[in-house]
Amino acid sequence: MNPTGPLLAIQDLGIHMRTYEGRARVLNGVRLAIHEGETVALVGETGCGKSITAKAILGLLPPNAEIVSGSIAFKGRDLLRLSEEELHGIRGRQIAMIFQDPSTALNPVFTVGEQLTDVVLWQGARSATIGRRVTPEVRQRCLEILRLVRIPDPEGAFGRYPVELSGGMRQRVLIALALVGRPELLIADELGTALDVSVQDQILLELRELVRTGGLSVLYITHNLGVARLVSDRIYVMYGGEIAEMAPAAEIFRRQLHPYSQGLLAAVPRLTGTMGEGIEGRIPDYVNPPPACRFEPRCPFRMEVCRLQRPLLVEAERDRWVACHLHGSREDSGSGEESG
Amino acid sequence: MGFRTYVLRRILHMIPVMVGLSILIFVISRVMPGDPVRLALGPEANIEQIEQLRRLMGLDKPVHMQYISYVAGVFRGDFGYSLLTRRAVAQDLKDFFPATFELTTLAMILSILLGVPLGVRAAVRKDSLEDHLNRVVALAGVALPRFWLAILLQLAFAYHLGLLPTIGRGPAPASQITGLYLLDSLLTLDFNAFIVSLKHIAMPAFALSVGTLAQIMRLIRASMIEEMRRDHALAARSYGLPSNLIIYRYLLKNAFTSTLTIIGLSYGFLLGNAFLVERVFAWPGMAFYGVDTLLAKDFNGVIAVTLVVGVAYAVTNLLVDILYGFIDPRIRYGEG
Amino acid sequence: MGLVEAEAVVKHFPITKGFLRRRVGEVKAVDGVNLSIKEGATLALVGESGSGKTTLARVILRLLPATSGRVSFDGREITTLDDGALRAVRQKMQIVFQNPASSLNPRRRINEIIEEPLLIHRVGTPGERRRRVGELLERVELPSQDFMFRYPHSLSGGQRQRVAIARALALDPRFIVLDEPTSALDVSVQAKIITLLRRLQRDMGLTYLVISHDLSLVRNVADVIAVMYLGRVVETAAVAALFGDPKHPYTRALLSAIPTVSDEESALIPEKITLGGEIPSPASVPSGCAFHPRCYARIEGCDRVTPELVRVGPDHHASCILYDPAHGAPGLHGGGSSGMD
Amino acid sequence: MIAESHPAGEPTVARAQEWGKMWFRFRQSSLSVAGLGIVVAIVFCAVFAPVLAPHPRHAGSFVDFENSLRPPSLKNPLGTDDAGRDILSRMLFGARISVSLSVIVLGIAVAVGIPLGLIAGYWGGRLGDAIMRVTDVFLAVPPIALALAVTAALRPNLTNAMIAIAFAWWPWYTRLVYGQVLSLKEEQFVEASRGLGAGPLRIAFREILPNAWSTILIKVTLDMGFVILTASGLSFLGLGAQPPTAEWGTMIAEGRIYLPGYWWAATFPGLAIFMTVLGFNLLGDGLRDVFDVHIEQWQAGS
Amino acid sequence: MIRQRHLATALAAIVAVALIALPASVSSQVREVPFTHIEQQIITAIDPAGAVDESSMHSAINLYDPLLYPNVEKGTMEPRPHLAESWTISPDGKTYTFKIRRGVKFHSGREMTAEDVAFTMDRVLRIKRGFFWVWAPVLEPGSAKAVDPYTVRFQLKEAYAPFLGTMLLLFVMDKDLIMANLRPGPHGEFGDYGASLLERQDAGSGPYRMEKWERATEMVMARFDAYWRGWKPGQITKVFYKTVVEEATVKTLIISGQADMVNQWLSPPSFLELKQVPGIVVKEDPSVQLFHLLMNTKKPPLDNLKVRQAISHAFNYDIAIQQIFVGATKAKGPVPVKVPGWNPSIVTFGRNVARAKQLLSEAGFKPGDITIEYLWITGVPMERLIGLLLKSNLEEIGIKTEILGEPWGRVVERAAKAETTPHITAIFDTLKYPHVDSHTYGMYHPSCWGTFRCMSFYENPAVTKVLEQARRSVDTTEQLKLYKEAQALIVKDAPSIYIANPLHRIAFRDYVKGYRYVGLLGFDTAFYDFTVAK
Repeated sequence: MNPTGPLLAIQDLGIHMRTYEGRARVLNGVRLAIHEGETVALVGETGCGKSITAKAILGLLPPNAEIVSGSIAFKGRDLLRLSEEELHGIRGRQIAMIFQDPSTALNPVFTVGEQLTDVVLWQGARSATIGRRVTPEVRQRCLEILRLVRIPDPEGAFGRYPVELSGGMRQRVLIALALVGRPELLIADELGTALDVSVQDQILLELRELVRTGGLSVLYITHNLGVARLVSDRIYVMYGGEIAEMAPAAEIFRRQLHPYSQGLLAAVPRLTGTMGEGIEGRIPDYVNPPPACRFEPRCPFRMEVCRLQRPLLVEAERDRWVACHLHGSREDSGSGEESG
Repeated sequence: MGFRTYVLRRILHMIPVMVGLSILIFVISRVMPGDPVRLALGPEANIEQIEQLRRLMGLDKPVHMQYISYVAGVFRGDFGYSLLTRRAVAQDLKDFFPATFELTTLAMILSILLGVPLGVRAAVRKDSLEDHLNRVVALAGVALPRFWLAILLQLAFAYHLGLLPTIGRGPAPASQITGLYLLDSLLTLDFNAFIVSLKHIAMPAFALSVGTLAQIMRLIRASMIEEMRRDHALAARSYGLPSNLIIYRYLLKNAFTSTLTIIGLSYGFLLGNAFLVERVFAWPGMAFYGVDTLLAKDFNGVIAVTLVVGVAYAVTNLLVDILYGFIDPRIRYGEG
Repeated sequence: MGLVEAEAVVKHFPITKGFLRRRVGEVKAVDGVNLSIKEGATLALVGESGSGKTTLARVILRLLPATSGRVSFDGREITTLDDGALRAVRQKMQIVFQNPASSLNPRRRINEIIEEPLLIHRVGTPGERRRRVGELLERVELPSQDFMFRYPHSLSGGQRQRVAIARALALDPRFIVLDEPTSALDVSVQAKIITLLRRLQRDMGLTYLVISHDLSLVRNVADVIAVMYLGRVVETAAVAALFGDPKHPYTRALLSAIPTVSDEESALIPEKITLGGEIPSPASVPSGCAFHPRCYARIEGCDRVTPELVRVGPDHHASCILYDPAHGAPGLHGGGSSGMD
Repeated sequence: MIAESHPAGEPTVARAQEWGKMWFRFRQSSLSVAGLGIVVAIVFCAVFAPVLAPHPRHAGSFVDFENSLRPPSLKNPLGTDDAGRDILSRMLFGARISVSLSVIVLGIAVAVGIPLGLIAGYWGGRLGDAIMRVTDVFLAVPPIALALAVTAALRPNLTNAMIAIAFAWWPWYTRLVYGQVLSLKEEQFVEASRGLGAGPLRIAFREILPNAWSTILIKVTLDMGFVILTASGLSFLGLGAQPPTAEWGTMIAEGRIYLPGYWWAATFPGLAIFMTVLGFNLLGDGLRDVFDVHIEQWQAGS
Repeated sequence: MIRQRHLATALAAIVAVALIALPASVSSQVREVPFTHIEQQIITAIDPAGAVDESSMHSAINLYDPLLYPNVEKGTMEPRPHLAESWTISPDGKTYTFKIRRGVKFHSGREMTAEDVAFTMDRVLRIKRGFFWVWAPVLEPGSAKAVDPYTVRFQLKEAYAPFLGTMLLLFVMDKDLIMANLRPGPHGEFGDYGASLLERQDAGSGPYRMEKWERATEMVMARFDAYWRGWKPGQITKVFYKTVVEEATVKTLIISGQADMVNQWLSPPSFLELKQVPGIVVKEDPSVQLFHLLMNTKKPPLDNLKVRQAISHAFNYDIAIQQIFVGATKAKGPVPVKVPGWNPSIVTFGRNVARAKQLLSEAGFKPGDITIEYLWITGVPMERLIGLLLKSNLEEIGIKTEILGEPWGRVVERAAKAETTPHITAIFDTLKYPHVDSHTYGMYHPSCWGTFRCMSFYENPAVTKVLEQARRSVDTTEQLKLYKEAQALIVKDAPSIYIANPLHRIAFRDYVKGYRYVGLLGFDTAFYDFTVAK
């Protein structure tokens, strides 16, 4: 559908981590695409590997992580093959990330202004000099971004330390920091979930507005299905380090193909007064994962084949991809890339 | 709680501690089995003389009365009379304190200047050979008996290499302003004197600093590693900031801040080790004087040295806390 | 008369200033709250951070002393009980904390943790206690032999929370405070825990006080809901009434911000109201109606008059100037309350 | 019967697993293992000194001035001291003294410091304030300075040196435990226990203290070395163990006058102290890695 | 005529002096001769009436002049003229009259007179410190009188055998300087008697002036240009007298050339080490020191003569003198062998373990019954080694020994009473004044109880009587006979274990010339005597 191909395409990403218990197979053949101007949500529960995926995109994996397979193509370039220096040029200026917890992702001992200024001055530079030369233009640019994220009294906020700001303001500063480099792709990790619901609501709305006007592409990472529904065009459901299902946002909430997605949605307490039973069991052990389908031990529809053969992500219906033996490929799988 | 109040409270908190310390050390000095008067008068003194001096020093009064008059004296800047040196203890302190102050301060500066970069490097190259080496060397610094190291240094640099003078502070600079030779010679632009003083202070300062240096290196390493794991470190990387900026400005300030109070505490170890190092290097400082007064059971000297050490330690920690508040807004804005 | 009654409960924390620790103000964490929980029912305290809901729960359990006001349990005032009498009452009032990772002592085994209340209150012989621990584990649907001797950190979040519940059940309580019991858990696990809690309530006739910020969850567990804002209850009603016809502007805004997962749900919430600003600090509560600086329906007088909780429907109370008879202008909200009177 | 009173032997299995995991974490650093090795070796030397020493009598009142200050040789691998005694033998016996000295000093410091810290931290109030004020006073001067003053007030010998060091050491434990209690007191499991009706004694000893043990243990391990260092400092000034006791600090003090010509007399005991302190420090660092769950712990997806 | 000739000679002399002095004074500025001496003990006081320890003596000897001086030129400690040019003694031995040298200048520039001598003696007697105890038995304030400006007379209460020798210790002070700088103090009209002044500067006429004194570490002395004995090239012009406690450091300093001379208190192995260093001279002389172990005769079981004898027999003297002291001679009684008046016919104890055991069982003790405390002075390693030897020797006869080291001050303190004095204390005793009296009366007459020299608390009325007679005796032969008799009696009672008269050793760089040892405390370190020939 898109002749130039997706902005970001993750193929068969596999990441292992060395832990005390042994080698944890954290990501197993993850496949994900984001097109220009599109907002995609990656939804999953604690420990499903969604944050690792985000960090892998920016090359910010912890030292005990090891990429064992796959590629992350950004505008055709495989980020995994880039040197640290080349990645350095991409971070912030082409792909930026908004961190999850506003109380820890800001450096507590520098003012908002200092942190913004440094990003304006040194983003992408190989090394910084000792002093900070804050020219009026730099300052102007900082204030402009603060205004963009709707911080009241940007001049005042400029000189404040994070500790002096409220949670919502801190979250806005984090957004500002991510937007300084005018990135094309924004990764938002659990945006707003650490905030009160009324503030979360404001932030999400504002970001949606920014994305729309700026033509940004966004990868939302969240465990909150409601939030995902609110912000995204397309949703990837992740389970146990694998993509379980992908569908347009509107559709997946009506009908889920993967048993995990079904269980997950059923478990969400509804305002209608209904609430499912939840899913039996616990997330898989990554060191010794189930041999084939990772959801198999918890799956109510498990079959013989589920223990023998790993289900691949196939397009079961139009624009709907699922990795489950219950759903066969719509036609010859692999003929078309998933698309939004 | 405002920052100023916090500082004020810290200062006032020192008062009961110092009173307690003076009582403690006063009691210890009074239960010492030696008779300082006898000692001061020399082996040939007779009973009559001893009694006379005892009365003169008020040692015939009950202990609490002695304490009260001592404290009253301290408020007048009078620390009593030293039986060892036979002059006012205040005068002794004036003579000996600058030497110790110069030595410990330089050792502290040395520890920080060397310990911080080493710690940062070790953290950045965690688990590399360099890191292991750094750690072993640092631990070695902690593990060396300080006086033993001092003697070994003398053997190496004075005896075998002949590079540095073995003992003492060297000649005093022509004009004494602060009593700190290094500072005085700099202030008067007397560079020859500066070099001479520097040569003299080099070994004792290094011997003294080794433990603290190692301590600081370990602390900085640990907290740098901790800081590197924090979200804001990852965030800074995600903005595409250069790594030298992240490490040396962003993380180091955090790491330094969180180790600052412990660095302040390690000043105490410096002061403690000065009691051994000054002796080996015949450094005419307070710790040297302290050991002598102690061995001579010279009450007034012992109490005064202990109090001065206590005050120096407390003031250092106070300054550190103020500095801490100054660089860490979380303290300044009263979270806690 | 409910099993648990709170009357005019106030909890202020002093703010001191200066070197002499002069008292210069108060954090009004809880500022005059009345609650009544019927036996066997579930009351949910809803509010955002800083609303005082957790403080209130602790005051009710007397984990914190009240500044003023009365709390009674089963008709007996507990605010003034001495330590000995309190111990007896404590057996019947329990709490399950938000984060099972920190509410279980990491250095104790599961069996020790569950046995602890029995030991404290010297219940039974060692053999009886051991049997009781096994029973409790079964009750919270944990395989007993396997789990008994493990440490909390080797358990999953859901399992830990089950242990915490088992501990709370050990002394056969009548009343349990559930402080955000599932907010640290994933939805699929949350559902299991909620199901368990409901079943326990049914089987054992328990009375719950649930503290939560998640309105969708509350909708599914509570009988009565009290919405708190800056230390005061601004609205209280039966679940259906509150969701069906929210009266207080704050309640409406909260409901409108709920992220929903289906169109049916979206249809149930009020039209989108986005509040400006954030909750002020409880140390500087705005004058008059504490909500007025953020209120979209603010009128003249909101900054002066502190509205009382008034009846706005059957078992439905709200504290807003709009419903205060002294200032009443019911016309404004006529549409919203139609069919409820 | 046994199986019933001790169901299924599960605790031992679980405990073994715990230990196994700790040992795994500990092993990650070769330096920690080296530290453990050194400490084990020193304890071994201390225990088996009479067997290991080539000349056990030399640790006692034996003298042989004819052979004084002989350089290292086959007969005396580390040379002899100024009274002709075998330095290796004396060092082996010295390990006994140093290790037991540290154990005793820290035993006193822990026994005094921990209860006081618990009381001050958990009960607080006027008593707690008073305890912490007194502790502050003790902490206001470096331990060695305080220990010096106390030793000077007593007869110089090993026992009194121990008393003096312990006198200066306990407040560090009070302060450590106090800080631990203050932070653990806010933990939910403590509140939970309070909610269950547990009394202060139970909370202090059953809930708080077990969680502070690891920190205390780390400090004790590190301090094992520092106490030896402090004691050697006192011996250096002639206020420590008396001859013919084969204490390392005293041996350095006795041998140091013969430097640099008869270097072995002071160097080997110095090395012994150095290795011991280094060993305990490495071990302490290793234990910190074991107990500090934050380090290196990876949680997927969080 | 005669006067004219005198005048001419004087003029010629002046011219000559001026001619020599002028270029000399110019060149003397060019040729500074600095000298660094290291001592392990601090100078406790530079007031000669303040302390009697060796370091303080060094300061006194170099800053002041005594009335008489040991005859170092002949290598004896016999008094010879110094400030006093000559003297006469009355036949009853009670009146001593000294003629004072003319033209001796104090550092203030004023000429010294007999007034100053009398003043100095009065001051010591009133302050009651320093060597006052030497004179206290026979003098009191006012006993010394200036007869005329150059004659001083001492009126003794009774004859006092060592008196002339004690004049070596009378360091004459500048009366005017002191009287002009009095501060309030305990001595009535004399206030503090100049004590505070003498903390800051000297009041002497000696070859050196004090330039700087940091008590714990260093004293700097500079040449006093107008010294009455004059100056020759090569003599030391500036002395850096440093205090360094650590023996290893002391060695380092001399080996590296940072020091020119180090003190006598290094251990024998250290001197052995220094001997092997090229450029360093270790000079060894038989000393007039006594090293002995004082047994407290008032403390059971040492109050039993047999026990003391047993211990004396048990000790292995050969090992002590050959291997610990290396090259010492065995002490024969309390008086060092070199001191005139030593009794050569004394029979001292030798090692005889069988006899020792027998004596012990005669005394009624079984092996294991007795535990004794041995006290040594920390910082004197040889005393520790002797302790170890004693312990191992006494073990053979079943006596247990506890070795305890304490600082010097504490030893002095414990010496005050017999109850606090340990069983055995190790003491190096140096002759205090050049007379046998110092090591007999000074150690075994009950009048000295309470001082470190008398930790035996020895009391034998017969001995006391002999000692008192000896002191009062005017006839020199009679005097010596009595002192020898006393020695024999004392040794029989075994109040000490007499171990060694050690060698006196001192190390200096080989360019230092003019060192000579005379035996009297401190007088070998008179820097005026040294020249440096580099």
